[in-house]
Amino acid sequence: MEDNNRSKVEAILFVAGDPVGVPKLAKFLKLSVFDLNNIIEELEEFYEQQYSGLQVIYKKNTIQLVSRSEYGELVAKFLKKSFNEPLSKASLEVLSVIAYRGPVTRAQIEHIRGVNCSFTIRNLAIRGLVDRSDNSADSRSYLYEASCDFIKSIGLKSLKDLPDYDNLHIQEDVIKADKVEKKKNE
Amino acid sequence: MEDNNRSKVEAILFVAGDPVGVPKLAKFLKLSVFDLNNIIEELEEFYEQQYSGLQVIYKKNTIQLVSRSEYGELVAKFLKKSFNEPLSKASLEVLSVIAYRGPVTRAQIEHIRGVNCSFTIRNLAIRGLVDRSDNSADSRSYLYEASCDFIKSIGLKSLKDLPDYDNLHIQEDVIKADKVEKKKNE
Amino acid sequence: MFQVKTKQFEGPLHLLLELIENQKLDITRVSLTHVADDFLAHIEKEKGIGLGSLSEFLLISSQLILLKSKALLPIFEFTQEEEEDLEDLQQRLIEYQKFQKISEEIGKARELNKISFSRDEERTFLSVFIPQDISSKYLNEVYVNILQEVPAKEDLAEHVMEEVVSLEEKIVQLKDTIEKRMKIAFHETVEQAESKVDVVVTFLAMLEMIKQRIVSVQQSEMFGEIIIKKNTIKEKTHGR
Repeated sequence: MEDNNRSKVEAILFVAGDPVGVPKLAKFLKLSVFDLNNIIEELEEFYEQQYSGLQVIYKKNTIQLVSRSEYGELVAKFLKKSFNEPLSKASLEVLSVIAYRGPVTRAQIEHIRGVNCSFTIRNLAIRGLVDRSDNSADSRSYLYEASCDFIKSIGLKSLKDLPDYDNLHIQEDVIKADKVEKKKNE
Repeated sequence: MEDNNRSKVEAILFVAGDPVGVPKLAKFLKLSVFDLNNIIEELEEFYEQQYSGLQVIYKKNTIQLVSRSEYGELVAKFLKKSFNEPLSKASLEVLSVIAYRGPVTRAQIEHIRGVNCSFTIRNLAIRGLVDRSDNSADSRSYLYEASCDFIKSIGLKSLKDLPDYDNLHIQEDVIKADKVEKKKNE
Repeated sequence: MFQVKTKQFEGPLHLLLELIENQKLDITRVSLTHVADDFLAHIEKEKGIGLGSLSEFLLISSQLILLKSKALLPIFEFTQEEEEDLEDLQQRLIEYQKFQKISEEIGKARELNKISFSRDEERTFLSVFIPQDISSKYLNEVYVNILQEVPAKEDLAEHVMEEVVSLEEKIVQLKDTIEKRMKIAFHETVEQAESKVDVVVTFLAMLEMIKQRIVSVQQSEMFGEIIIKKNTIKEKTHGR
């Protein structure tokens, strides 16, 4: 029965193609989120043990079925898609701040780098490496976080697999940056 | 080594989506057709033994990865449910840009919104709200415009009946400093 | 003095960090004081500092000048706000250093091309999924809102370029004023200032003129008025 669920989940993720919300899928399959998470974990283990051509990636509350990252160059060649384009030093810095500290505002990013970043952020957003969302705390600014495409571009399972994530994720400076932002707006 | 080939084939069939010619794939993987056929057979057996959510189908000289046929109904139900959900804010924004500015390229839409829109555009196309056509000016990109079904669904005879259409449609270069007040800090 | 390369720095923190790292120092107040001169020298020489970030450079300069003042005048006490700002600067540098290092790793990870791909084939359905809640009026509102948020062709840099007077210009201006009046109070020189940055530029210009021994300054009490005097004979550069 559980095996059945594993393959049901696999079939749905396969057909959906895009990221699927875990709560939404749980509701659809009439399972608790807890049970569904166990099934997804089982699917992951299965892929790992069998050295499957597929893998699962997580972002927030969504999961997506993707091709195994080890075959990145092979698959890119088959699809005639380009490999990762090189990014400038500035872009990489902004991308890193967003990946580790996201969701962050532009002011928070600029507080760390000490320089205006609006164009770099816009470029990253247009390239699809960064997602933008409304900031419920301040309607005049946006929140930025790393996208699924970013996770896929370096073959991770989730942002939590970034090197030294737990350490760098902690946001000591956020309160200070908010202060700075307020000063600017005064 | 053979296992490796099995998962390579799986990864490629996964991303390809469409049926893939066996001779073409053999050539790409630098394998004989005979060997490739053995690998595909292995993949099929593997799916059967593991009761996978996926299966391989042959048609003439092509193979394709699809969801397990037992789950056909389940999967169709899931997709239908997903596409009947209300549009997200992002989708709505892209739809409005396409309605007013269409025919428009993806790059133009992204330039206006400042974020990557490929996922959103695809979603609108799948829902049948947006039509895609070849771009005679650039063979590598497509042009998007609102579909007839969508125009009818909002009670219009033609896009020209959209409020302030003439004004909003023409804007040669949308990025005109004088036309735009900056609302957000972006 | 550390010879500054003629490269473009991505903002003042980048320059500051590089100066500190070049001397293999940790990020402390002492090391910030240590590299302050190099930092200021770089700003004076470097005409290629992106004008867009000039104001950021100048604000950091003013903090470094503060640190130098403290080193020269031990009785000089920081206000609580200055104390917090300095603490903040140090914290930002530490953070920035971490992210510089990690961003190199991310860059290397990207070069490996270990890319996962999703299935994004185009699908078409026989039926159309029309959302219920859209009217043409609503569509119009959404589009007009988007247009308002499109960034103007500007760059902030262009505004800054118009507004900020360059250090050199300011020195010429200040020299002029002093020639005419021989003695001037600092606050008078900044009466026309339109922004904090302008004040900082004037202050930097004054420091530069002290160094070039064109002027000397006097301040009789802490936070008291700074009197700038034109030097008639060569004398010591620092005022008491």
